[in-house]
Formats: sequence, structure tokens, C-alpha cells
Amino acid sequence: MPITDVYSATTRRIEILDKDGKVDEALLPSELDDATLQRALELMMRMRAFDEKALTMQRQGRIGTYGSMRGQEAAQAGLALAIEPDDWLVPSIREQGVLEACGVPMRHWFGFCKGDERMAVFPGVNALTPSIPVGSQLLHAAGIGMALELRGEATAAIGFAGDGATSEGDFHEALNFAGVFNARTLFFIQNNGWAISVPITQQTRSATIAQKAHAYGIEGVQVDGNDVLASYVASRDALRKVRAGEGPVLIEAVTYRMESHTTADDHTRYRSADEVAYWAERDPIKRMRAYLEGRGLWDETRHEATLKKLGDDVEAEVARLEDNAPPPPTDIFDHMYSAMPETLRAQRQALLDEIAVRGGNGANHG
Amino acid sequence: MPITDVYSATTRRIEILDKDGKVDEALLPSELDDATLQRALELMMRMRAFDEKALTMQRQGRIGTYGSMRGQEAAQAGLALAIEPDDWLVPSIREQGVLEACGVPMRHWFGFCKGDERMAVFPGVNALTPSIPVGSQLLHAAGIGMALELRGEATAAIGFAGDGATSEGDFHEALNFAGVFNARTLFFIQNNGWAISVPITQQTRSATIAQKAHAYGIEGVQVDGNDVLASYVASRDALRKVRAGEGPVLIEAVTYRMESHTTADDHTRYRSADEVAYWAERDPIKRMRAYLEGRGLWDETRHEATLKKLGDDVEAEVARLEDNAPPPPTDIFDHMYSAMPETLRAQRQALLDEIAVRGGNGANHG
Amino acid sequence: MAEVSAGRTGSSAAPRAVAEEKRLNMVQALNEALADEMARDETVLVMGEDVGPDGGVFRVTEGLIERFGNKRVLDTPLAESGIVGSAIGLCVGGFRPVCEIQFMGFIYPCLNQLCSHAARLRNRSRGTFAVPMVVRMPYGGGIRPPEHHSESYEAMLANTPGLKVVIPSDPYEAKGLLIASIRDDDPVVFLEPKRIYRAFRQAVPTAPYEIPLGEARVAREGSDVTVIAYGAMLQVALASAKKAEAEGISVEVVDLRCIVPLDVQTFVDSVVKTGRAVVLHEGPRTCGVGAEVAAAIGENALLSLLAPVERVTGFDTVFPGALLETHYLPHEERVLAAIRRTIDY
Amino acid sequence: MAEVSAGRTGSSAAPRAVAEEKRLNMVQALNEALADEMARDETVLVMGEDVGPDGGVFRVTEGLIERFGNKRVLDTPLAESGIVGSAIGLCVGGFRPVCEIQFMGFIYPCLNQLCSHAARLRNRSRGTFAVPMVVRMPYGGGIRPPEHHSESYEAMLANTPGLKVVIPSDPYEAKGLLIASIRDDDPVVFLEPKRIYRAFRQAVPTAPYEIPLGEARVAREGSDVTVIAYGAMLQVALASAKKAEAEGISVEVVDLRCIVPLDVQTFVDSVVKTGRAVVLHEGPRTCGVGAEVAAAIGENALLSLLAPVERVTGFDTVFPGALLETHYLPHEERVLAAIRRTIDY
Ligand SMILES: Cc1ncc(C[n+]2csc(CCOP(=O)(O)OP(=O)(O)O)c2C)c(N)n1
Ligand SMILES: Cc1ncc(C[n+]2csc(CCOP(=O)(O)OP(=O)(O)O)c2C)c(N)n1
Ligand SMILES: [Mg+2]
Ligand SMILES: [Mg+2]
Repeated sequence: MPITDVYSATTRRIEILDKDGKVDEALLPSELDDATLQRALELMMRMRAFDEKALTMQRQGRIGTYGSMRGQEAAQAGLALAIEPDDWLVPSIREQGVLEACGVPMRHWFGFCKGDERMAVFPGVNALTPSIPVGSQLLHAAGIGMALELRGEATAAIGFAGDGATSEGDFHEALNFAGVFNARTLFFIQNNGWAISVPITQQTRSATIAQKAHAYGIEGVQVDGNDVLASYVASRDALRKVRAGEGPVLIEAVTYRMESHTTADDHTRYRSADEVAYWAERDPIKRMRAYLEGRGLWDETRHEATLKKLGDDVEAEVARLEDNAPPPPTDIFDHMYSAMPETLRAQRQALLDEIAVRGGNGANHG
Repeated sequence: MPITDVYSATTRRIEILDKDGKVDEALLPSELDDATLQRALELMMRMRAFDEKALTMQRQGRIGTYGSMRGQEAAQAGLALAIEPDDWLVPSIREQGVLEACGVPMRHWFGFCKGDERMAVFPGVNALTPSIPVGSQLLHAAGIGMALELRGEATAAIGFAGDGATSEGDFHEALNFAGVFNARTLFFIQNNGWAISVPITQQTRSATIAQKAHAYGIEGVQVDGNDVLASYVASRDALRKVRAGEGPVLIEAVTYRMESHTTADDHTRYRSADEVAYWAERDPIKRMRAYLEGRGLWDETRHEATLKKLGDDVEAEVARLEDNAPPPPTDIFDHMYSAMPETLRAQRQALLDEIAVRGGNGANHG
Repeated sequence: MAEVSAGRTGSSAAPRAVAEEKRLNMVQALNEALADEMARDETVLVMGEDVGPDGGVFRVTEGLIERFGNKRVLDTPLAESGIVGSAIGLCVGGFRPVCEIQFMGFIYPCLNQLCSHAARLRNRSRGTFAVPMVVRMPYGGGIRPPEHHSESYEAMLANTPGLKVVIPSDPYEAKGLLIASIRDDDPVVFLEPKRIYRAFRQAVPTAPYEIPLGEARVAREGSDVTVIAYGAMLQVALASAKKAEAEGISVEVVDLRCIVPLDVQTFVDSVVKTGRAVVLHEGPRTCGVGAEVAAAIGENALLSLLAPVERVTGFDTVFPGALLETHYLPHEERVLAAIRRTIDY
Repeated sequence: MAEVSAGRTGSSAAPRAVAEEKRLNMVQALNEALADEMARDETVLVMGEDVGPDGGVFRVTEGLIERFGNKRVLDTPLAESGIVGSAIGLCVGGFRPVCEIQFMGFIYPCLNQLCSHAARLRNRSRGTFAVPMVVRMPYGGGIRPPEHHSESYEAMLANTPGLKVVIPSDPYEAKGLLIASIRDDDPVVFLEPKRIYRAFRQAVPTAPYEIPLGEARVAREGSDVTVIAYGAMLQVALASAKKAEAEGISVEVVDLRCIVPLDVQTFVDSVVKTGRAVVLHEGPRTCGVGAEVAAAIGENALLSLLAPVERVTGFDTVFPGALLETHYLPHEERVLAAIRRTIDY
């Protein structure tokens, strides 16, 4: 047989909850009891409340550049429902939602956006600091997954990235290392259609991101990223497999970035209002609410009460954020090395001397 | 349809000439007339003759480190038969065969292995200098292919790499760029089973390299790389497509590195004699000779005559190589910039002064 | 070439030629340089992340894709090695790409292509292949952004033979130096001080002009001490010089313009005259450009030195988050203190 | 710790402690250091290209996979960013990886992971996460290999805050410095002068010992001029010193051992004593380590200087092909000429 098929493969897409709130009952996981379904919606509403507050605060100059996650709540909440406390999270810069759902107080994210480096450390979870060089963090997730595999721990490392990040060499090396070393790693890619101003169609010629898994001999699956149930099911299955040491998995959650890339960006320069409107109709919160209302698990009263409570929670976080004293200038030096080298100590002292001469209390010079 | 296939694909493998010299007649291209078939064998024998000479010369200290291509002649000769004079070649360090077949005098390759940088420029072909940082050259091939596409030239850029190189981030970025910009580029990967001491099974978890094309939405095909006819057919089809601007192609030629990685390596440290013997049976020259003998296109007399002629050609090249005067020391400086900066001119002068003090003629100090 | 002969070339502070001028900020001056060169030479391409309809995150490429089309302005995938590596291929294929890297903090992924290939291809091929590429990028601090958006990595590039490293200090310089860089047949890394992208406007000739690469300039004359700076720090140097004047100290300011080729003569001549030197940059101190300048002064003007060369630089730390940025960045007071130390020595 | 107290620590040239010793070359000393640490601490891993059954292309990891198994010695895919990036994850996951990069010429692909992450994670996380990683690699010239196999890029690493950069100059140093590097809680780039991997043997204690990072040593005492060197160049410095002695010039030689942390005090003390300095390295001159050393001498010992600090370094060129290598590499005659210039000034 001189012309043979040496490889053949398919890539699946999972959808459970459609844009109008109708569910494919056959696929609805039985473990999702009423309370959990309600929690799924609440998690998403909570993400949105914090997101809206962050946008406001940025406009008021109370935090710095902020990247909104509006539109991506289902992808992140669905995953969060499948995460175990020991799992490792390796975020990039749009994973505030999943961190929040895992219990990270959002003042930490806000503080990170203020440029307060003390706050980029997340209490109560196994999470790395957010990684800004696009794609690079996926190798850390691969490495943590290798560590878990070497020790045989039934835990997963979850590496996050966007569609644009899949173009970086590190995406490739991370998935390849994970494959070769059977890392206990889930690569969770939120394909929100855009990398700043570059649409996914100019980012890669492949029809999906999920199919990139074929290059590494690992499993890849696509989900409707605006469907919290699909995201949950795909994440649950993937994490089970990953934790059992049965190989890394790539999930592509197809979603949409409703806002500009960050508050420094203006998305109207490069994309159409029609496109944004198309996705607004597919809003993850709206459809889940419709579904729950149809099942009698949600109503206007409950909705308002939830919003009220969220508003209070958000304000409480902001208050705690703004109570923080600014970091001391010496913070620049004090965490560079396990023990401070002499040359650095001299530089630190010079700064302190300079501040003293200014009659300073450490405040900025102007 | 909540679980759907969003992607499905297969990867083909082409074999025409089997290890015993039997051909699948249905696949034998009609344009391969008797003379061309004979030429295919001659090209491979020529590669081997030069390769053997290089190994000898290295042992004698007449050239430096040398990487043998023994075993990979069919992959390279098959491709060479499909290359047009305008096509661009972007080699790594094991493509001496294809360069030779395209008319590059082998003293250039030998000179390159001597560390004579003047010789790493290849006359008579559109070829870049060999690239040593593994994988990096594939981006140059992508870029040349982008240039050809931008100008609409019916020419191909051919980027070469080994199996190990497919792990580098640049492999990924090159194929992705080529896909997005519809570069007129053929990526020709010789999977010779080993990257120094690392076998392909530890290099990637994917079953083939050809299937990595799925990650980029481009065509990928595998060939028996020890089958000169399969390599030719796959290359011909791919190059036609590439030159016509119908998209980049990835070819994986599955072959075997019969010798150590380079003369600095000892392959017995990490692989079995059995494995080498297995592949010796699949020798590309042996099988083509058997096929041509079966068709009455080759016999012992012709074989001996060919070997004799090759021996003469090889010696003539070596003689011309060794006639070369060594490069002048100023060669270190003279090609760094289009115009020499003052600081560099001073360094150059300092070297000349130093040589003059030594009473020197530019010979090394010791 | 029908061009104005540019005013402030070389180390002379010659009066600017009278020609049609517009008041532009640095972003506009750079944009004009790109547009002029693209219009003049159709092999000039612009490529990078978000350089198309978005016009670059700082708008330096604004309007170019509309004017020159998407075969001259390439929005690339998000991959810096891909950008520079494919641009090398484009050079071999006959183009002169001007690549944008979104921030200097993101150059590491392209360093293999930049340093192992772009910087070397001419030498490796004994002059057969040139790499007439410009790699533009915003660098340096001052805008309080997140991590990796404020870095100054010029020293590492200066330690890489085969590259040129150009850093303009005002809009006029920016246009002339960028045009010269695009026309240069070697790979040029062009660092744009983002902090002064829009800080002020300046009269800039509308016609194209070149400022030759490798010629520093005396940006201010003085007699007691020489401050050597470049990029955004030049403005800090000039402001410090003014303050010093009030204290009776006459400061000469040298704008290096290029780190490679480094015009040693101009700053050495100045130090021979003044006897004192302060070198100023944002990047970390150890093995920074300040070390090279100080070493070159020591080699060429030791006997003229009345005080040690002072280095006012970034600390040997990560560039800090927004809340501590002003402590990190060299500022007027810090430069002034160094000037005083050279006087009081 | 039941260890010999190592002989030549710090800047003192104290006699070596009497202990069990073997005569080892540098490859053997490094191999012993790796084996000792792997045996002592099971979180220590070795990873890289060809470090398994092949034992590394220079055989530094020979025998380790046989002894510790393939869960402690990881032959990785051919991807330098992958090696260092996944090693960061392994650190977070509780391991102490010792990565091998096959040649320093191939570090560019891993610089983003090394400089943007390994060097910064402690600072970024305010001490929550450490990166106790060693990245070993052969560096420098002298073996006439193909392009990219002879580079000395240490200056660029020294300009990167958060890394330590360690370079041993003989087998004894190699073992003690590598053990200290492995035990260090910060990311250490460990540069191995491949030219002297097997050049000579030396008595090396069989028991593990640490040479503290950040302490230079006086490798030879002298009174007329100080030569500051490291790695393979230390042997060149010592040989030049001997030749100078024959001419009546007494040369002190300082072995930096670490580029970061840089022990300024030790070489400044020496220059204050001798009044003259030559700094010696293989890497390119501009913004090289020599610039930093010369600048530091100028800052701290200006009034002691009887002559400009001489820099004997690689040229600002690509490291040439085998046929021209000896012209490029600093050699005894060149160092001697520089020594004479400082005397004749
Ligand atoms: C290596 C690197 N290059 C460029 C940037 C600038 N940048 C930040 S986010 C971004 C786009 C990321 O797109 P994507 O991966 O799709 O994630 P999204 O922002 O859509 O969540 C770019 C180009 C960066 N941070 N790092
Ligand atoms: C970036 C980089 N890393 C490491 C090396 C050292 N090296 C040279 S060839 C090689 C193996 C290459 O394997 P493969 O790609 O399969 O090509 P082959 O040698 O088998 O033809 C390695 C590791 C290199 N040249 N460049
Ligand atoms: Mg995106
Ligand atoms: Mg191979």
C-alpha cells in the first residue's frame, strides 16, 4: 500500500447551553445539582461586577491599565467549577475571573493593576503571579505538571493563554514538553477572537486552536466558551484525565472579548459594531439566567438580591485595597536575591540617602 | 448537535520503491525517463562518495567537525530532482547532498567544515549560508517565501530541518507565519530518527512530524525518505503547489542517520547496532540500484565506471579546496558592517600592528 | 536626493537649515519618516503586531496601511521571533522591512534571530547577503505601565557585534535618524523613548533628511562638566544642566544618538575640555552603556579627569511597578547630585 | 555539613586544607559536583539536550542517568526555551533543576525564560516563589568549532538583574562553585570554559565543598600591575604574568569567579596596591565585563591609577571560523603588550 494514512484525527466541539438558554439534556452532567447551577450563574455575575468596577476605577485613575474579561465569564466559571483546591493556576493577564472563583480576593488583582507588586501574590490558592510576556507562562505550567507527574501527585497544573499566545514559540514548546513528559497539565486557551487588533484569522491559518493538539499527540477539544456548562464538562473531563497522569489536554474555549483589549486600547479602530452586537446576543450570563429561569431556579428577585450583595462585596474589596499603605521604596531591592549582593546594597543605600536629603518620607520626588 | 467534529484530517505517507527495489508502477511518474532514473541513482552515489571522503579527511585533520548525511541520500536526491534553478534553498547543516545535486561544488561544503567562512557562500544557486542554531533558518525560508508571494513569483523557498528542530519554537513560528502569509515555502524535514542522542520518540509525542501541519492549517505529507522516487513525487507535487501560491507544504522524509551525529559524536553510546543494521537493509542506494538493474538500466560495469568517475571528481574538488590560501586575519572585521565603524577600525589596526610586531605574515601566533 | 541638508548633524550644533517645517511630536515625526520612506522606496515594508488598522499601540504606524495597503504593512501573528526571523527572509528576498516590537521588554523572543542571524548574515556570507532591516521599539520608563513595559536593554544589544543601535532624543532627531536607519544597509535597532513620544513638539522639516548614524552631538555647550546621555534621559540631562547653571556650574550635554557605532571622539573631546563627566541612562548599571562610556573616558582622557566619572543609571533591579517607578528612574535631582560630586571631588 | 573546609575561598590564597583528594580535570570535577548534589538532595534534577545516555556532548553528565535514573536526569526535546521555562515550573513544583544548554551560543532562545522569568519570579512574587535553578553551559573559544560554538555572552547576563553569573577557572574552582551554585536559592548561570575542560588535572577534594558566590580571589600576588580575568582567560593571565616576571614586572592576578555578584572590593584593593590594571576576557569589548571592571576601578581607585585601565578582550566582531580563531582570542602576547603599556604609560 504505497499511499497510506499514517495519521487521522478529529477534533470535537462541545456545546450544551445554547444562546437562548436551551440545554441539551443528554449532555447535562448529573452532578450539577440546582445549587451548583445557581452557583455557576452567581460566579459569572460576580466576575462581571468586579470587572465593571475595575473599568470604573481605571477611568477614575484609581487603578492603572486594566484588561476587561467581559464576555469570557462562562469559560472561566465553567473551568473554576472543575478545579480542585490543590490544582495549580498559571495565569496570564485575563484570568481574574477564574482566580476570583477560586477564592482570590479581587483587591489583589486590582492592586496588581495599580502596579503594587505586593498584591500580585494570590493567597489561598496555588497560583503563580500573572505573566505578561505572552505565552511564556505555558512552559511554567508544563514544568509544574512535570513536577506533579514525577511525584505522581493527582493534581493538575492549569496554564492559561489567549488565541494570540498560540503563535508564540513557547506555546509550542510547552505543549511539546508536556506531551513528551506526560505532564499533568491542562492548557486552557481562551480564544476571544482578537489579540489586541489582530483577529484570529490573521493569527493562524488553522481552523481551530484545538486541532493544534494533533501536533503534540495530545488531546484537544473545543468548547463554546460562552456556555458555562460546556466549559465545565470539558474541564471536568480534561482535569480528571490530567490528574490521573493520562496525558496533558488542550481546551480551546471559543469566546469573545466584549471590551477593548485594555483600557489603553480602542477596539472601534479595528472591529465592527456588528461583530460586537453578534456576540452580545451570545452573552454567557444572559443565556444561563434564561436557562435557570426556565427551570424555576432563578427569578428577578433573586437576581436583584444577588446584584445587591455583589455590589457590597465589590465595595468592601475596594475599601480594603485603598486602605493599603504604598510600598516602601526599598521594595525595589529587597526581593531581588535570597541575600542582597554588596553592589545592590550600596544602590539601595544611595536611594535611602537621596530620600533623606529630600527630607523625605519615601514619597516620590515629583 | 452539541458534540460536533470541528476538524478532521488525515496525513498521508507515500512509498513507491520498497527496500528490495520493487516499485509500485501505478505511482511511478511518467516524466521519470530512463536517464532521469539513472541520474537519481548517480546523484545518490555522488553524495555518498563526497560524504565518505569528508569523513576520511576529518580523520586526517584536513577538515574540522563533519556531519555525515549517509543514509539520507534518497530524501535529498528526490527533492533535488524537483527543484528549479530559481528556487531558494535555506539549509541547516546536513543538506550538503541537495546542494551538491543542485550544482554547488563540494569544496564549498568542505571549506565550511574547515572553518573557512569564505566558502560557506554557495555559487550557482539561490542558497543561504548553512544555519547552525537549530530550527532558526525555517523562519528565513518563511520570509523568503513571503517575499515571493508578495511579488507573485512562481518560485519556491525550501527550508530544511531535522526532526529535533521541530521542537524549537522557531519551527512553530515559521510554519504559522508561512500559513498566515501564504508563503511560497516548502518545509522539508528529514526525520532521521535522532537528534544527536535523543530519539524521535523522546522528541515529541506526536506519531509523525507530518501531522504537525494540522496545527497550521497547511498540507503535510510523509514519505519514505529512503525511497528516492517517493521523495521526488512528494517534492514535485509540493513545489508545484507552493510555486503557484496555493499554500506552504510540510514534507516529512522518514530516513535514518547511518553515522554518528558528527565526527565529534559516538552513536554507539546511545543506540543499538541492531537498529543501525535494520536501516542498513533499507539503504536508499542499494534499493534504487536493484530497481534499475531489474529494469536493465544499471549493471556492474556501469556501477564501477560511475564510482571511478566519482572518485576523480571528489579528488579534483579536494585539490581545489586545498589550493585555497588561508583567509587574511582582517577577514574577521571586513564584513561586519556595510561601512566599518571607527571603533572597529581601531581594533582591526591593533591586530595588524600586533601581527607586524610578531614579524608576521598574518600566520597564527601559535 | 532632493532633500534639505539637515540642521543638527554630527557633533556640531550648526543652525538648522531654513526649510518648510511642521511642529510635530515624536510619534508624528516617526510616522512621517516611515511614510516618506515607504513612498520613496517600494521595497520598504512595515510589519509587526498591531501595526495595521490599529496603527501600532502608540500610533506610530497610523494611517500607513490605509495609504500603502496590506502588502506593504503586515499585521503579523503574535510572535517576535517570527517577526524578525521572517524579516530576515524578506531582506534576502529583496525587501527592507521595518519591524515593530511592541515594547522593548518583549525582545527576548527575537534575540536569537536578531543576534545570531540579522547581526551576522553579512559577515557569515562574506558580504553576499545584507540585512537592511530596522527593528523599532518603544523603550524605557516614565509611563507607569505593568511589568515588562519600561525596560532599557540597549547594553545587551551594544555587546552584540553586527547591530547598530540608534536612540533619538527629540522629534527632529527621531525623523532624521529613522530615515537614516531605514536607508542603512545594516540591521538597526531603533529605540524610541516612549516617555517623550508626545511630551513636546518641535519644528521638523517636512522634506526627508538623514542624520548620519554614528555621530554624537553636543546638545548644550558648557565648560565644567560633561553629561553624556541619550533618549529620554537627554531631556533630564538638559534640565539638570539648567539647574546646575543656577548654581554656577556650566554643564555640557552630549547626546550619543547611537550606542553603536559609538562616537567616542565627541564625548572624549568634551571631557578633555571639562575634566568631569556624568553618564546617564535608565538601564541597569552593571555592564550598562555607562560602563562603556566610563571605560572609554578612562582610556582616552585619564589625565584630564578631575574626578571619577559618575554613573547615574537605573538600579540593578527589575524595573519596578508603577507605584515605585519615580524612585527608580534617574531624575534631575539625582543627576544634579552627581554633577555636584564631580565638582566637589 | 560534614565537609572539608575548602582551601581557596574568598580573596585569600590560604593553603588548601588537607583532605582526601583526587586529581581531576574540570569535566570530572563538574561531574562529581553534580553526582554529589544529586545524592545529597533528591530534589536536584539534571535536564537538557543529550544529558542522558550520551552524558552531554562534553560528558559532564556522564553516568548520572545510569546512577539516578530517568526521573532525575531528563533528556529533553531540542528546545532551550522549553528547558529553562519548564525548569521554572519544576522549581515552583519543588525541584532544583540543573539545566544544561549545549553551548552558550544557543542561549538566545531561552533568554526570555531566563531574564523575564527566572531572574524575576522572586521579586515579582515578593519572595513567595524562588527559582533555585542552575543553568550550566560551556562557553568561550579555543576548540576551533563551527560558528555559534565559541561565544562569551556573559556581559548581557550581567546586565540582567536577578541572575547570578559564575565562571570557574580550574577544576578545584569548578567543583566548589558548582556545588555552591546548586545550593544557592537564586537562578545561577554557570559558564564552563570548554577550552580547559580537559586541559589539565588538579587535586580536588573528594568530599563536597562550597566556594561562596561573590568572592573573587587573588590567584597570584604581585605589585606592579593587576590583571583581572576569569574562566579560561585566567590561565592566559597567569601565563602572561610569568612572562612579565621575566621582564621584571610583578603581576597580581585576580580571578573574578563571579561576574554577578561582582566582588569589586577585591580587584579595587589590588589596583590601589599596584596602580595599574588590565582586564581580560574573550567576549566582545563594547559593554563587556571589562567595561564594568574599568568603570568600577575608575570610580573607586582613580587617584591610584598610574595608567589607563587596559582592556584585552574579544573584538567587536562575530567569533571567527576555525582558521582565524587564534587571531581573535586574547593570548599571552596580547596581554603582555597591555601589561607593558600600563608600565610604559
Ligand atoms: C511577548 C509579548 N509580546 C507582545 C505583548 C503585548 N501584548 C499584550 S497582550 C497582547 C495580545 C494577547 O492576545 P491573546 O493572546 O489573544 O490574549 P487576549 O489579550 O485576547 O486575552 C499583546 C500583543 C506581550 N505582552 N508579550
Ligand atoms: C538552538 C540549538 N540548540 C542546540 C544545538 C546543538 N545541536 C546541533 S545539531 C543538534 C541535533 C539536531 O537534530 P535534528 O534536528 O534531528 O537534525 P539532525 O542532526 O538529525 O540532522 C543539536 C542539539 C544547536 N546547533 N542549536
Ligand atoms: Mg485573544
Ligand atoms: Mg535528526
